[in-house]
Amino acid sequence: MSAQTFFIGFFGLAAVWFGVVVFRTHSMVRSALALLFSQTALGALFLSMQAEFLGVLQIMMMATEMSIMAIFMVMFMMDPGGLGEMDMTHQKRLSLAAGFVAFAAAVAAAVFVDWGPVAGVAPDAAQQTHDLGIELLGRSMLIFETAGVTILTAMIAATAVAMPAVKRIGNK
Amino acid sequence: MSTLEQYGLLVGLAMGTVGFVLGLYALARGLGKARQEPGKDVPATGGQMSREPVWVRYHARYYGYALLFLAFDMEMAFMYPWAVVYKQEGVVALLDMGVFLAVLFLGLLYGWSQGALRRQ
Amino acid sequence: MNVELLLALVTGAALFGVGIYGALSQTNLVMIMMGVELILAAAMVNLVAFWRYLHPDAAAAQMFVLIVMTVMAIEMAVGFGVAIARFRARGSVEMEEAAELKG
Amino acid sequence: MIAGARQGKLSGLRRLTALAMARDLRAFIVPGADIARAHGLDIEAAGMQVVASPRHASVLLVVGVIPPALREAAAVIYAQMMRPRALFVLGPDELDQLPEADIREDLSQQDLIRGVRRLRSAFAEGAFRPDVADFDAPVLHVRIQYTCPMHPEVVQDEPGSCPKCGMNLVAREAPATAGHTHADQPELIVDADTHATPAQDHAAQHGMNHDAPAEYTCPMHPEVVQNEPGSCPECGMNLELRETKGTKSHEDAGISPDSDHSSMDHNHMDHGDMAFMSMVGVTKDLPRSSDGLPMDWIDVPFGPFFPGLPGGLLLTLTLDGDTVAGSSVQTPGGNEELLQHSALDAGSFIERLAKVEPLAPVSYRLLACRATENAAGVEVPAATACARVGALERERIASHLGWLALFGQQTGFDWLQRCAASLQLKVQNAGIRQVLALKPDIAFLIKRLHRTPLLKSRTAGVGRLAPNAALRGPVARAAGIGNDARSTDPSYAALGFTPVCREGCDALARLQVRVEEITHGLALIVAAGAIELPAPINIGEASGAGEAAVETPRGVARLRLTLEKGRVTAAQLETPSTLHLALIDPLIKQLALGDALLAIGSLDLAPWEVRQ
Amino acid sequence: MTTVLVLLLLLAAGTYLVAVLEAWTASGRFRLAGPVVAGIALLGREFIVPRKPDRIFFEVAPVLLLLSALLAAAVVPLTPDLIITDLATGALFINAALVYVLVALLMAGWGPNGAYAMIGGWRFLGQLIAYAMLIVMPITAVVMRAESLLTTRIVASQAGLWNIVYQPLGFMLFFVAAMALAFLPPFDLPTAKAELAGGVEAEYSGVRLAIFRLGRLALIVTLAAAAVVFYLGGWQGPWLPPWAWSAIKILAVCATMLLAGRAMPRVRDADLLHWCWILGIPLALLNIFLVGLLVLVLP
Repeated sequence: MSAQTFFIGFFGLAAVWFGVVVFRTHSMVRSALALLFSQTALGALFLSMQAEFLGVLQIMMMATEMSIMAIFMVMFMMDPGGLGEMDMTHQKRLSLAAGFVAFAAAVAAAVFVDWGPVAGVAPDAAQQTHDLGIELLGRSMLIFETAGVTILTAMIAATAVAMPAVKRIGNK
Repeated sequence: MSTLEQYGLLVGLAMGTVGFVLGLYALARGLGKARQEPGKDVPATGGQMSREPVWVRYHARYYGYALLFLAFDMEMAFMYPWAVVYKQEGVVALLDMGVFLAVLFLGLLYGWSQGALRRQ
Repeated sequence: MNVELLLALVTGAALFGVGIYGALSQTNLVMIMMGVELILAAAMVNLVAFWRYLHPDAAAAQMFVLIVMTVMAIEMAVGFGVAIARFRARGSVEMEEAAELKG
Repeated sequence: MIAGARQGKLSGLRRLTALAMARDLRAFIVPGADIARAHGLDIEAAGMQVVASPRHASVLLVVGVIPPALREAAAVIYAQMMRPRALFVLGPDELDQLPEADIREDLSQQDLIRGVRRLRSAFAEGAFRPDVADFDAPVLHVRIQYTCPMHPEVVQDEPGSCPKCGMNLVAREAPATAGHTHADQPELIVDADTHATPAQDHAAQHGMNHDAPAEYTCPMHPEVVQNEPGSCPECGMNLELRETKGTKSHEDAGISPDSDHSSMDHNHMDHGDMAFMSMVGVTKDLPRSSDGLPMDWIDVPFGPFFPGLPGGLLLTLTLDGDTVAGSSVQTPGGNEELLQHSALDAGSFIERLAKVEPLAPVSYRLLACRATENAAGVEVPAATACARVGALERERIASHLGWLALFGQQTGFDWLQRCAASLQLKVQNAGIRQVLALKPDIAFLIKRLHRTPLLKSRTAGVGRLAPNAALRGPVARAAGIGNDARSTDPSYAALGFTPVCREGCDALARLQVRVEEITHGLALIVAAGAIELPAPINIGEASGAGEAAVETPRGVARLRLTLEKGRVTAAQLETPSTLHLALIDPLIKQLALGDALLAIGSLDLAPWEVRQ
Repeated sequence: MTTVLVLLLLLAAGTYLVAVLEAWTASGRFRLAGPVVAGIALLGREFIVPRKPDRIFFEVAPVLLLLSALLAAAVVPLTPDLIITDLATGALFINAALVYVLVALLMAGWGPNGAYAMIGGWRFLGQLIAYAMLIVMPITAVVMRAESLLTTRIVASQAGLWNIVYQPLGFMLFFVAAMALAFLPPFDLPTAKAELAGGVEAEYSGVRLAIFRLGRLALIVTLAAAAVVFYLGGWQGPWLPPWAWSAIKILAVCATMLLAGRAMPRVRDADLLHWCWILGIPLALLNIFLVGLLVLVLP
């Protein structure tokens, strides 16, 4: 077993384990940070697969986003410290079954589909970033600009929904 | 050094740091155990024994910024690869990113106009 | 069959399963979003694995990962926006209670 | 040897750490750095570093007399310090809850330095020792109760599950003795209502009836509440039914003024029959923040020994996030008993009153002197009166510099803190020559203060107080009220005194007034030409009633007393801080934590002079 | 391997000097032995966990703080060869590692179950929302000029003209953001002494506090080193050997960072957020635009 295989397995396992912790812990902050570390482990997994730019980006972006998730968890969850150990799930059995079926189906697909020949080497890390840049400004330019518009829509939607009516500003 | 070796080095550095810290803890622990005394482990709050629950729903007043930040932050993902090839692509890149950022900036302006960019 | 590709895909599958479980079993909007995040993360793992082991020269695959990441961020922004609005209006982000109150 | 040593034999590495600890002394000052400075102590010059948290301290430095109300708090601080810890007491020792002091010295800089030297050798030799006893005090003990996080009315002594919702009960600590709960102590202000929120103003405009059992509200505009169904006047949506429980509706500012408003206690709800934990139920009756979100509030103590506030101020803030939603203030009760001794002769009465307030001893000494002189009908020679003005102004300069140091500490403005503190120590006991020699330094401080970036934006608008009759001293003058006992004082009139006035009403204006008064004080000292501590004049066996007012650095203090045959039989003292204490709650409501502390600091409170 | 050890030793030395500097700016006394004495003293003191804590958070936070500072330092070159690992995404990796400072502080804030610490932790999250954009956007502008994320290339790209001259606006934004990241005064909101009695640090004691402070100091050195690499031409300079230039510049930046905050009052968290978003982000975008024009116009 090569070191690369080991690290892919290790970080994959870490990501899944943290993912499970998200729904197992009672403390909301722990839950959010478990998701954070799950994503960080995924970033490390990307690095193990030599997707350097994506890996580092994942490690960076998800840390901020999930930390912000933590503050929203603390704002809106009933018992953020998890001291009451209350159960906040429903239809547990159904969900477990659904999760398991999804997992099994995906694994089956992974195992039984013929993925064809596997490429041996990945491009150099600096080359990847460069290629991605060229892709961004070339073929995928429209996708990229669409993403911009989508982000704009999200920003507008989020503020429009979340903020109290504007006219209050004058009163403050 | 191959990229994988580089990552290995970083992992090694991390483990070394953790080892260093654990060693220091062990050393400090070797000097004696902390004595359990009444009141010692209560969080220090200016001389009053504070027995109130602290882990409650916390009101972060900056959530307006946080919402915008979540979306606006994504622009970084596109900007780094863009910056790397900027010189090579020239004016096209400038215009391209200019449009993208202008679109995002509109979102910021909208947020500002709706009062998201202030302490709630 | 490449072991590393398989490992990555199984990781993706497991995250997908956990995400489905979370999204279905949680009663709370914010927790449901965490499940969705995990599902999206699973998609990213698969994408990266396909890029690395099937099409390492296709930068479009990496681009796709960026888009999924963007979707995650957007989902969070809008989700939390809705959560704030719900909480302001009803004092709760529990999904079941939202249903109860509708009646 | 120190009582708070760590257990173990002093050998090898332990000896090394003990030596390091002896060189690296970190002190937590009780009651506070302001008191230490007022006593002329320079802790850092003596070789100790001042820390903000008892966790980081190795020395508990007790300065001066600690009133009984604060001794428990001192014990708590001591208990929360990490071993090895030493107790270093300066001055008379009446610390019933604390162990025997490891080092005791008198209250002076030389004694402090000597004490530090002794402390160092005590640490080097006794930081570890084989036999160590636990520190214990009644205040530290707690009783464990179990309560449901969602139903605070469920309290029992055994763990178990909540009979209402089935959740596991959570251990909660309650005081073991009933002696010192919140509610048993006299409180000046207890207030946690939300009348400032826009939601409530809105509701009031709509003229709704709070006693209605059912309310209809708009899902998008929670401020729209009415008794009958209909559509929202703001967006036209259909209103939805919302259950309320009579007067417990949150719009009604109806949190009864009980002091025990812990976050969880807000929700007195009756959803016991619900199998599902209802978050709606939990948050329904919570007071809303200004942005309409029903959040949990916590009570956080900020005192009596908090680094950013005057020492001895027992402040508890109710925090909504990091915003202040309410507050409660208590004081150590001052050195009340000093006034209550019957029939003191005038000389000892004056000495006593001079000790009432460690932060302004000269003013109170002068006040007592004048009151006795008035009662006895004695005239003071003009030269003495003039020299007394010198002393009073010197104290004012020192006190304002001390306030600047506290202000610097509060705002994290390190240079100001350091500079003002050292100037205060120099001015405090200086003779007229030395004061005049310090003039350029003070002028430089003020000049630099005017040029400091961010200072204006940090203080402007913070702690705005409408001009009202309760304001005294610099706080009043910063609100445009020329309320100054010096204006009517003939000895001041001779020196050409005019009060400083500003219109800002906020922390910035208070800062400016104090800075200006420092300059004015220097000019007055120059005009007075002498500094002389007020000394009691022999009044013989005189009888009568007298009254005097002195403009202390914090405002007018008044003293009425009755003399019978040269003895003071009755005395009544009115102090500025007593009035200012009641201003705190409205002043800081809805301010961010940092601003709230700054606003409290800008009042320049002296908890010691407060009478209840 | 030797490079790694040499760099770690240099980092330790830098951290030590910064500790001396910090004590000097804080107390006005220059004591070369001060940090060692303080460190050993902390080692000999008790360290406890507060009651009902989130134990994992409480234990992990100081280590994570130190770790993120060290990992960020791993991609910062002192000379062309003196670098632990010259990662192809170096400029991005620094950001990625430093984000975990926030995670560490959140953990330190939530972990001890104390009010001051918790408020401090959440305050720092607000601070991140303010400074995060101002640290990544100026770096993007630097990358635009260097055409690479490699830190060594970034230094090489400044051979003719340092970035501090080329994009002064970016340097100013980065410098302010770096100070906010290292929660140095006037941005010391999470540890404010007089507002939160130490904030996130308040419940740490003994050796844990020592690790926490060590991590904080290493963070300052790392940020100064990053500022040197991005804006001050790294190891470049006449007469002296490259490592000497790096060392001098890093210490100078550290000293500036430590001194700058002593002369002004602490910034309000609301103001910081407001200024960063209303003023800082438009300026950062302007900086990117200006650099974009310069890159196209200049050869």
